[in-house]
This record gives sequence, structure tokens and C-alpha cells, in this order.
Amino acid sequence: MTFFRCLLVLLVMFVAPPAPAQDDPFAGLASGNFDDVSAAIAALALSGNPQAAATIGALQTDALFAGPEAAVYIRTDDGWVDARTGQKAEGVNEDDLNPVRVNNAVRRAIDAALGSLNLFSSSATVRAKAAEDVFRSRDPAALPALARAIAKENDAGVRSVMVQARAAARLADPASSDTDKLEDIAVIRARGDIEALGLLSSLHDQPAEVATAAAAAIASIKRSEQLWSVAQSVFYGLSLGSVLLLAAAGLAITFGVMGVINMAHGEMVMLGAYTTFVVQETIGAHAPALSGWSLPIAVPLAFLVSGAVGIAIERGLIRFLYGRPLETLLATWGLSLVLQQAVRSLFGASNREVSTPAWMSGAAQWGGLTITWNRLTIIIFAVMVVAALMAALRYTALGLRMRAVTQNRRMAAAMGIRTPWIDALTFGLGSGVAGMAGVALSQIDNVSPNLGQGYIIDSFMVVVFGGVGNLWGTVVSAFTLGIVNKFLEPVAGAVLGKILVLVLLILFIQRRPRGLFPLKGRAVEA
Amino acid sequence: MTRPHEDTLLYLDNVTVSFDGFRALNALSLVMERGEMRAVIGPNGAGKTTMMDVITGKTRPDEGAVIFGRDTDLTRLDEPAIAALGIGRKFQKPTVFEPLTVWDNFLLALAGDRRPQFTLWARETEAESDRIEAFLATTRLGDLRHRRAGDLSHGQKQWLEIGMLLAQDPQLLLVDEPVAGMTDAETAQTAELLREINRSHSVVVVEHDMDFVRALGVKVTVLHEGSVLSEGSIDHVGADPKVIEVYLGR
Amino acid sequence: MNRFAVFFCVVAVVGGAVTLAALNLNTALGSPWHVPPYVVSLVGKYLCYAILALAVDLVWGFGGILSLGHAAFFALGGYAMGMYLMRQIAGRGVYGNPVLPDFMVFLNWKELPWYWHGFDNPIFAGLMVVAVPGLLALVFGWLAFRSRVSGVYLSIITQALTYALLLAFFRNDMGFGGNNGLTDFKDILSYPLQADATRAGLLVVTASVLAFSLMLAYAIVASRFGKVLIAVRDAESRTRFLGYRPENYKLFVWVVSAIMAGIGGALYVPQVGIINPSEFSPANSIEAVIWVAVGGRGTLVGAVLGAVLVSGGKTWLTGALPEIWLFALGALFILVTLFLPAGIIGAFRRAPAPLPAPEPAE
Amino acid sequence: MASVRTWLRGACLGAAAVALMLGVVPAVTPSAHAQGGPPIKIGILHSLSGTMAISETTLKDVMLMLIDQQNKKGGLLGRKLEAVVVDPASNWPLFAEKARQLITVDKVAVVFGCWTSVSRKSVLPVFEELNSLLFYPVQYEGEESSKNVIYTGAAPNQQAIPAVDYLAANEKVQRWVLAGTDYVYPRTTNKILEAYLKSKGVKDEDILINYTPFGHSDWQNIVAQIKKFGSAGKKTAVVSTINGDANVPFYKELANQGIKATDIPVVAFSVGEEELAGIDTKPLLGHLAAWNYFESVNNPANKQFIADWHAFTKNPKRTTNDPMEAHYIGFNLWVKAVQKAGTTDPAKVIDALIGVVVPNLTGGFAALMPNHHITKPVLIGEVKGDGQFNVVWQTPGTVVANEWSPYLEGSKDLIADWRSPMSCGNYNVVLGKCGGASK
Repeated sequence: MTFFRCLLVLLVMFVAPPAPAQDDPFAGLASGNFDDVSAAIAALALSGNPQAAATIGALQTDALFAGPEAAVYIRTDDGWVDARTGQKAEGVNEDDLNPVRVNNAVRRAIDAALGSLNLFSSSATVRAKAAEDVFRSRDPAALPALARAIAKENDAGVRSVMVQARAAARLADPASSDTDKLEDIAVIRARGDIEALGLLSSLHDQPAEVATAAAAAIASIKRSEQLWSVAQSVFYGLSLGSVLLLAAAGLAITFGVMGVINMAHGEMVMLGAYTTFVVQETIGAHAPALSGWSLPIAVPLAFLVSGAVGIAIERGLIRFLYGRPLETLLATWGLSLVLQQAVRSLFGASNREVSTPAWMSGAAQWGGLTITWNRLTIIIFAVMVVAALMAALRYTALGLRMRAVTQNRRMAAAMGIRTPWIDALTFGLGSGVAGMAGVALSQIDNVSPNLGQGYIIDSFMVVVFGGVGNLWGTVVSAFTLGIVNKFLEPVAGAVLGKILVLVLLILFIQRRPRGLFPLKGRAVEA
Repeated sequence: MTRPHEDTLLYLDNVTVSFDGFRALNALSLVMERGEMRAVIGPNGAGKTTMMDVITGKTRPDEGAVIFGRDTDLTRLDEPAIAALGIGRKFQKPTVFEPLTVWDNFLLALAGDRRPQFTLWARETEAESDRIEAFLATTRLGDLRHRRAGDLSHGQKQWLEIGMLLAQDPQLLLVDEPVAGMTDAETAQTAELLREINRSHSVVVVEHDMDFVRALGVKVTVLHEGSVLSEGSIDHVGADPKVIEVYLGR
Repeated sequence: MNRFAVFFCVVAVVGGAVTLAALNLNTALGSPWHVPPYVVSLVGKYLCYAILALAVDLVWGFGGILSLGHAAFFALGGYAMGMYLMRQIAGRGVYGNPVLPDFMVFLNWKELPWYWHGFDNPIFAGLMVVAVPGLLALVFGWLAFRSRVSGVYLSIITQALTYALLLAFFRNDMGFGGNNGLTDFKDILSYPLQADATRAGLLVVTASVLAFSLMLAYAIVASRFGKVLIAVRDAESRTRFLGYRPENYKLFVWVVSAIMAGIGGALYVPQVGIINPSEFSPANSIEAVIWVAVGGRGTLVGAVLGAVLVSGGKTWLTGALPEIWLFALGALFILVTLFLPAGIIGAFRRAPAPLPAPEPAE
Repeated sequence: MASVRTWLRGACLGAAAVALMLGVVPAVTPSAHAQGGPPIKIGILHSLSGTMAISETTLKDVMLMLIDQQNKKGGLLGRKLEAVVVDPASNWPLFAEKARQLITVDKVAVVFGCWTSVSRKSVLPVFEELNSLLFYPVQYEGEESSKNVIYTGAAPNQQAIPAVDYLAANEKVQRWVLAGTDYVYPRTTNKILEAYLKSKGVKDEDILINYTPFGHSDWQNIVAQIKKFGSAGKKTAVVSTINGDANVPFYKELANQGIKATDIPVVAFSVGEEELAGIDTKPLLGHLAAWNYFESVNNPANKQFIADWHAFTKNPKRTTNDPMEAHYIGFNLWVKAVQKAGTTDPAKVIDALIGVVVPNLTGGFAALMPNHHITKPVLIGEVKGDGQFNVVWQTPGTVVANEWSPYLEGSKDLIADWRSPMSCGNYNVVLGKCGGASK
């Protein structure tokens, strides 16, 4: 508590001119004016009022309400609490209350007020985050607190962030000495990320020596940034490639292995995404404790749903059309219209929200590389799906039969394999894989009836570019197309980049009419 | 590149073809005289069809040369160019143009200008009709002239295809398993037909059916694992211990 | 596909169009015989689709080339016509700029891009309607057929072609009006487009072009060239061993078909009043293939019938069952492929003679 | 002097035309005043399938609700209203075909419809030719004023410019990313904004313009580029005219790359409650949108509207959005004008419409101005955690639309005024004549 008091006293010395509602900061909170609310937050933090932390915290979670005559209440699970007294408030009529609204300026004031306090939190992550907040706010007022926090800090990682925060704050402080500033620039230069660049670029009116050091640091960060950007593009490319791979993997089975031109493939992906939505809603309604797990739970379910629909399609439609690939194309096109409209009738035309679990949100910084968790998860997921698919084809009895049937149907039938069932299961497998792709795509794209449409053309391109009938070809092709696209995009722009990829693909097919990895041998030639 | 001698029509020199490491033809060399009929036999996978593919330009060899006539290297040409030189081919599975009539099948096969700018304006001439009539007679398909080729029986399709081959008027005919799936009577008739063709054309016959080969009574080349195992009359190769081992030994 | 069917179709198309046009122009508004202008422009649109369907049937039904990008040629022809119509507006646009189309004015373009020059001349524009799709088809076809790209590979790269063009024409920097495309046309060859007589005239012209295309297509497929083409479709490698060069045959029919589609597109634009990049969308190309499949592949007349019936059905269903018409349309495609494999025309043939499946992906 | 004479001549012609119409029309529709006649048909031209169904289906539903409510109030002119719904399937030529069908076959009195500019452009000649009436409810790029279209959505100055002003004043933004989908609305809006920002002293190097294709789904580089652009030491904001489907992946990427509204705020002109319904908004707190209506506006009329909407759709979670309010205003404008004119004949209703004032849902009034656009308040909202917007700023009154932007070279001298005698959609005030820019 003493630290808290000291900090507040120090804050008084540096904080902006006093707000009009300083006598009663709570009245400021109830004013409905964003400037007054921001001022009230700062004033409340200074006031030493024991209710300050609770009130500001409530504001952050949208739980603060203003009533008539500048009354301020906090909404809690057990009812209304008067913010001034911390006592339970009786007889509050919700219709008289208005939420205390927050805008970005207020949000920054909240971050600043809470941020400095948290430098002394018992949790290392909270301290690190607080230091990061100070780094971003570059508020010289936080310097004394930082100094003590650094002295007290045992965790090396948190400590280095605090040092960076101190550097940022000192650089923004006109009172700092040049020696300190030079040292600070070195610290920031070592941090070397985009925030560091932003901070250094914003330095103005510095002594010549400091300005030179800053310019050198900027140049150095920019140089390393350029090197990292290659790695970053590779990551983007892998990420795009993994999306393409997921979308195309199922098609590599149904189209590549079975030769069925399934225009409703995209709809299988869409069904997977909607399955994810339904799973999430069901879990949210009946087992909220599991909600972080809804994605892993959705994966097998999406496989089953899309797989079952796939088997139904094969039994009901496609089996009548074997040997007539182009008729299959038309019938499945009709089917895709029906499926889209069915989903539209069932779930409505608008997007459905599939939320991202906490463990997939945000990004990690690795050198100059930003790696977003959801993308990384999708890359890993894609690789796992394809590995499982290959293993299933190679090592399971079903896979063996599938290969036998696709290689020599009559011989397989003669050996007692029930080929119609194998056809249905193969098609179901391909569709199920598409369904799993839908789970991943729900994380980065719209969950709407049109979801599948956006991927069908790309999927066919990937399979054809890789070489029909070759799963490895599909893998190489997906990642190649992804990476080429992402290297072209910064140069040519998103649209031209995509056009270029398509043109290159057309030219490539002219050179190698059977894709990257054609199946060779007489069987194919005949 | 030297040719063995003046009368050589086709000379395969050290031809090698491999698919994914599997050698379908392994340094195959073969000489054929003008006017000769040659039977090529061998177990499955011996490289018979691949040899035909190489001669007709469908497959490019990894090594070696195929010399046709005086000094034409077939490995540099594609299928239509080779066909234009006068090499005709009949496939193992009869492939005729099923939606077209028997008559039209012959019409398309007749030697003549193959370019689109010709066929677009071409009208059937008297001479063409006469020749088609002649082939209809040779192949005994006269009554079926207006039937769709797809409606013919298997044997009739085989004959139609051989007839179309004749209509091309090639110097060399490559015939792949002409009697597969035929009745004994049809087989005998086919052997007769081939001998008749051989009077004016050189012929290579690939066949499994030993009786048929014997009935042809021509020089036989035995292929095994992409190379020539033995060559000579049917009795000669039949007595060759290597041949016996390959055919009977496993 | 026989002479009689083609003749009947030609008579029906031209006769029907002339009758409609006459009834539209020469009867009073209240008369039971009156044909409203709505029907005239609707039928005109269907007939343009029929030309596209015919073009698809020529390459798919007879050449075995399943193009999933034929709408690209249709749209290119349409754009050439649209550029002409745009130049005809000259000074009557909302900004009154004598040269620049409106969309260039408000995007602050200072002068006409080079490729827009000449389009004020109807003869040049007409030439481009033929030349642009024709040249694109020539280059694309020459590359593809020479390297023996066929089967699904060819279908997929035709789709890539139209998709690339779709993206390209969406770009505003291309100078074709971006997503909005070209619209707000005033007149064609100095006839006002909104006049009933112009509409009726366009209908008759479209019908005549369709009839001519039908006869041309019939002449091609009935010639010895056509027989070779069918041979190529069903047994491409066999024709090679006979000494034919399938690539040349395919290329010729491909270019003819592209030009036909381009002309169809050029006639389509003045009748619907807009051309924009969505005409390039792969779905449109697939729809054109579906018209042919519904009518009967390889029958020419079936393509015309399929285009008119499916488009007509779409017009009716989107009005009558707006909420569920996709179910009906989707079901139609499924049922036709399952129960009428040779299309409507095929179902009426004496002997069931389904087309042999084309060679497996080569 | 010449220009005045031309103006007079134009005015006379216009007046003559109006007189002619007045003389002719009653003969065609003699029963317009009859009580209890056949139902009045109202065309609804919104895509129910295809890519635009996602946005337009809701507008079809809201029209059905409004018509239903009017019928419960006893209809209009003593007649019932009847909706004619068609599906133009996100296919632009089909829009024109369906418009013609609605007007000539179904003989509707008015059409409410279209979302994209291209669909409006496609049907425009049809409405002008047949002299019918279209209510267009979506914010658009301006640069148009047709006699036969009532624009109830915002023109750029009713949305974009106030938003930029807000950011510059309240967030002290100095660097701007103008990111949009590559089509005419973002192009024009960004052209206008660029000119506007430069007129406010923003330098070239502080403006980054980026265009992406429709339905763009991989935003990794672009978001990284924005982050980089924002690291130059000046407060940076993104002005997004990204369209429809592309928004969800864009915001998901923003959230994942950790771009917070307190660092780099994004203000969007095409993202409303409906679009946010597909996104988890917790990471997006504080990003902004500029509209003329938000569902969260606290106002009795809006509460009633939302309650009616939930009851009509039997779904207490259905959101409302800006284009729905536009249809609400448009429908009421039309009803009032029909009552004023005493007929549903479009030619007369068009004349009666100008000057009609109806309440909007944000506590003010919408008046139809002579340029066929309505007056609108501009609201800036910040995204809340529950997918709603928190209104943080609002224009003090309503704003009149600049259908022709003063910031564009070609249109700075143009105005629209559909009152006789001028009766012109592109009147050049410099040349003093109807029909385009001075060049």
C-alpha cells in the first residue's frame, strides 16, 4: 500500500492539469463526457480512495453504471454496489441507470492508471504486461516506479522488459541526461522490433549525439527487418499453403484418387465449418467449462458429419455416374447449389461467429518474426491431417483396399473386396477431410453459406498442379503456390499477385501437362 | 549411324526406355527387311508394346535410335509425322471411331491430305468411294457399311481396324495382338488376311497365341525383359533353351 | 443432330424472333397479341446465351474439350461491344466529358488509355469483338493443344484463365470500369437503345446470328473435318497414328467457338445494358456447360434448347419461388444427369446411343 | 448572360415536361383515387442467393415487416399493400431483368432494392426508361443523382469525412492508411478522402492506399504492412472501405497480430452489426465504424423498431443495422408522399417526395432534399465486446448529402435539383446548364 501511495504522490507531480470534477471524481465518471471520465480516472487514481481500483476495474469490464444525481454503481454477480462506498446498494432500478461508456481515450487512461500499479503485481506475466504497457505509453511519470520495480525484479525476462520501458520513458523525458539517452537507445536498438522502430522514429528535438545514435539504430533495425521479412514471407506462404493444402487434401482423394470431379467439395468444407459453429454453440449452452475445447471436439465431429454426407452423396448420386466424369461435374454442381441453399435456409444467410479459443489467439515474437498462434496451429493441423491421411492409406486395411480398388477394380472385386463399399468409404474419407478443413477455416474466414465457393477453384488448381493421384504432389503444390503467392504479393499487389500465379500455373501446365509429379508408367499412358 | 544393308526397312539400334527406374526396353536392337513379316512374341512385360510405342513415336526412348527406310530417325518425329511416313499401327484393343459409320472410318483412314484446311472443304471423290468399296470387300464389311462402328462385333472391329490400316497404305504395319478374343475360325481368317497384306506391305505382328504365330510361318523374335532373347523360325526359337526357360521355367 | 433438326431450329429461331418483334412493334398496348418489350429483351438475352451454348457444344460435344472458361470469350466480346457503346455516349455522360467515360472522369483519369482508341468506330469495334476472343483462344489453344493438355487438366486451366481475367477486370487500374463495368449506354449505330424498335431489331439480329452460327456449326461437324473432330474426341491417339494432327483440329474449332462466343457476348451487352467482370466468373462458364448438358451434348440443337429452357426456368423460378429456387435448379441438374444422360434431345432419339466416355485423363 | 438564357430554356423545357406528364398520367391510371381498390404492389429487389445474400436478405425481411405493419394500420389510400419479392441472385444483369419484370409485368408502384453500386447502375436505365421509382438504402460513393432513384443511404460526406475529422481531432491521428476493396465505392471515397486530407495539410508520405480483391481472405502481409506503416512515430489510423466478406478475415488477422484500437484504430464504413455478428469482437474493442444509425442508439423509436423486428423475425438475436434504418426511412417517406400525392403513380410520387420529412431512428428527422438524398446525422461508434457499437460521437445536427463531391475535379461544379424548373441531376453551376462538367 505504501508503494501505491508513493506512486500516486509521484503521479500528482507529473499528471496533466487537474480535471474539473476533481473534488468528486465519481461525479466525473457519471458525467457522460469522455474527457471528464478520463480526467476522473486519473483523479480517482490519485485520490487514494480505497474504492479506486475496484471502480476503475469495473469500468474496464463495462460493469460501471451511472444513475441519477451522479450516483455510480458497480454491477456484480450478487447485485448492485455503490462505487463510492463499496456497500451493497438497495432499491436500484436498472431502468434509471446508464452504463458509463468508454472510448479509446478513456481506455488509454484506464490502461495507464492500472498499468503502473501492476508493475508490483505478484504475477510475473502481469508485471511483464504492465511493463509493456509503460513501454507503449512512454510516460515519464512512471520512471520512479520503474526504478523501484527494476531494483526489486528477480525475473530476468520481466526485468529486461522493464528496462526497455524505462528506456522508452526516459527518452520521452526532456529532463533525462544524454548519457542515459544513449544507453536507452542501445537498449531499444537491442529490442529491435517494430515497436522499437516506432519509438525511435518518434524522437524529435534530441541533442545531435542522441539523434545520430537514434538514426543509426533505426537503420540497423530496418536492415535486420529486411532480412527477417524474407523469413516472415516464408511463414505467410506456409500459412497460406497450409490453408490451400487443407482445402485440397480431401479433393486429392475424391478427385485425385477416385477421379470424381466433385464441385460440391467446397460445401463439404462449409459443412465442417458449420459443424464447428454448432459444436461451439452446444458446448456454450450445456457445458461452458469445455468451451476452450470446442475446436478439438469439433474436428472429429466435422469429419463424421462431412464424411457421412459424402457417403450419402456417393451412394445416392455419384455411383450412378462412374466413368462419366463430366456428368459428375454437373450433378455435383447442382448438389452444391442445393447444399448452399439448405444451409442458408437452416442457419440464415449471414455469417456465424466461431470464436477463437484463448490458446489460439495472439502472436509470438521470435526475433523479427511475428508468428500468429492461429496460423501456426493451422499449419501444424494441416500437416497432421495429411500425415494421418497418408498413414491411413498406407497402413490400414481400409487404405490397402482403397488402393487396390483404385488400381484395379475388377481384380479387387475378384479378391472379395466389396468395391461399392470401398468407393463409398473413400469418398466419405475425402469429404471428411474436407470437413476437418472447415474447422480450421472457421478460424480465419467467414462461416457463411458461400464459404466453400471461395476455395473450390484454388483446390482444383492445387491438385492439378501437384499431379492428379499423388498426395505428395498436392502437399508440395499447396506450399509452393502459397509461398510464391506471398512473395509476389508485396511486389505486385494482392490482385496482380494472384493473377500472376494463375498465369504461371497455366504456363506450367503447358510445360508439364500432368502437373509436378505425374504418375508414370504404361498404365497411365494407355 | 550405319544401316546393316540396303534393303533394311527398320533398324532399332540399342533402344532403351525406362519408366521410374523400370527398364521396359533394355538396349533393344532389331533389324527388319523390306517386305518382311515378323512375329514378335514374349511374356507379359517383355517390352512388346513399348517397342511399338517407340517405333510409332508415342514414347521417346532414353537412348538409342530408330532408323526407318534410308536414314529417317523416327525418334525425332511425333506420331502424325511417322504415320505420314508410312507406318501404320493397330492397337491391342480394337480402337475404331465408334460413333462414325464403317464407311466414314475408312474414309478417315484413306491416304490423303490430313490438314484441317483440306478436310474442312473436302468432298468425297469417285476414286475415294471406289477404294473404300474395295476395302469393304477385303474386310467383308460391305453389308455393314452404314452401321455405327460401335455396333460391330469384336471380330468385325478388329477387321475394320486392319482394313483402316490398309487404307492408310503404309509401308510398314504394326499389328498388336490381332487375334486376341477371336474364335478359331476368325483366327484362321485373320492369319490369311495378314499373309495377303504381307504381299504388298511389311508387317510386324505382336502375338501371344503360338498357334497363330505358327500359322503365319514367319521369322520370330522373342523379347524378354526389354531385349531380344532369341530370333529365328518358330521351330528354332521353340527349341532355344533360354526361351523354354523363360516360358516354362517359372 | 441431323439436317432436319437444324433446319427446324433455324426456322423456329428466326421465325419466332421476327414474329415477336412484329407483335411488339405493330400491336397496340392493350391488344391480347401485344408482346411487351420486357419479353423482347428477355428473349434476346436467351438467344445470346444460346449462341454461347452452341459455342460450348461445338468444342465439348464434338471436340471433347470441356471448357470451364468459355464465358471468358463471351465477356471479352461483350467488353469490346461495351467499349464501343461507351464511346457512343460521348458527352452525354453525367459529367458531359466529350471523350472520357464517366468512370474515368470521377477517378480523375486525364486521358483515354491507348487501348480505348478506335472503339468509337463501329467497324473497328466489330473487328475487336472477333479478334480479341479469337486471338486469346488462338494463343491459349496453341499452347495447350500443342503440349497435349487435355481432359480435366484442360478444364481446370480454362477455369484458371477465366478466373485470372475476372480478377484482372475487377481491377480499376485496368481501365475497364472495375466492378461496375461498363453501363449507362445510350445508343448503338445511332439508334437509341431504349427504343422498342432498336430492341426488336437487336432481337432479330441476334436470332439471325444464332441461326447462322447454327448452320455454320452444322456445316463444320457434318464435313469431313467434323468426322475427324469426332474421331479426335473419342480416340485422340488413334487419329494421331492415322496421321492427323489433333492439335490443329482442336485449335481451329476452339478459335471458331471462341469467336462465336465473343459475338454472342457482343450482342448480349446492348440488350442487357451492362457488362462487368462477374460475366467472367467460373460459375457462368459452368452454367453454359449445364445448358448444353441439359439440352443434349453433341447435338447443336440441344445446346440452343438447353440454354433457352434453363434460362427461362431461372427467370420464372427467381420470380415465382425466390426463397427456394436454388433447390429447384440444383435438383434439375441432378435429375437431368441421372435420368437424361444424353440430355433432352438425346431422350427423344430413336435408339439410346449414349456418347462413349472420353479417354480417361491422359 | 448566355448561361442564364440556357438555364431559362432548360427550366421551361423541364416545366413543360412536368406539365405534359401531369396531363398524361391520370388518363393512364384513372382508378388511382378509388378507395379499396386492388392491393398496391411493392417490389423488393434484394439478392436472396449468391454472394450478396449475406447482406441483402435482411433488407428483404425488414421490408416485409414494414409492409405488414402498414397493412395493420389499414394500408395506404384505403388499399392493402402487397410485397412482390424476387431474387436477382447477386447477378447484375439479372437485376436489370428483374427490375423490368417488377415494373412492367407485376406493375409495382415502387421498388425497394439493390445493395452494390453495380446492381444500382444495372437497374438505373430501366427505372429511367420506365419512369419508375427505386429506393436505394446503402451508403455509396455518390457522384450520381437520378430522377427515379431516392438515395436513403449516405453519400461520402455523410459518413467518411466526419469520421476522419473525428479521428484527427480526438485521436490526434496524423498518418492514414486508406484500405479498401478494389471497386468503385472505396476508390471514390479514398479519392475524396485523399483530397480532403491533403487540403488539411497531411503529406503524401503519411497516406498509404491499399486495394485488395473482393473476398480477400489472406490478410497477413497487409496487416503487417499497416503495423509497419504505423511504426513511423506518428499516430496512425486505418480508414477501411473493405467490403463485406473480406472483413471477417481482416479483423481476425488484426486481432491476432495484436493491433489494438488504442494503438492503431481502424474506422470502417462498411462494417455494421450484421458483419460483426460473424466475429468475436472482444479483441477488437474500440475499433470504430461510422454510420448514420447504430442498433445501440438509445431512443424510444429505435427500441420499438428493434422490438418489432425481433417479434417479426421470431428471433430475439437478429441485429438491426444502418441500411435497415434507411429502408425504414425510405418506406415512410414513400408512404407520406403517396398520401400527399393521393396516388401511387411514380411520376407524381417523385414530385411529392421532395421536402417530405419523417422521423429517423436516432431521435431526429430525415428530410428528402431536392437532390434525392436525405439528411442524416453521422454517428461514430466504437466496437463493444458484445458485437454492438458504443456511440462516442455524433454530429450536432443532420448533414445534407453532397451527391457530387466538391473534392473531385470532375464534379466540383455540379449540383442536383429535381424540383422544377431546374429538374436536373447534374446541373453545372459554372456553365449554368444541365448536363455535366465544364471542360
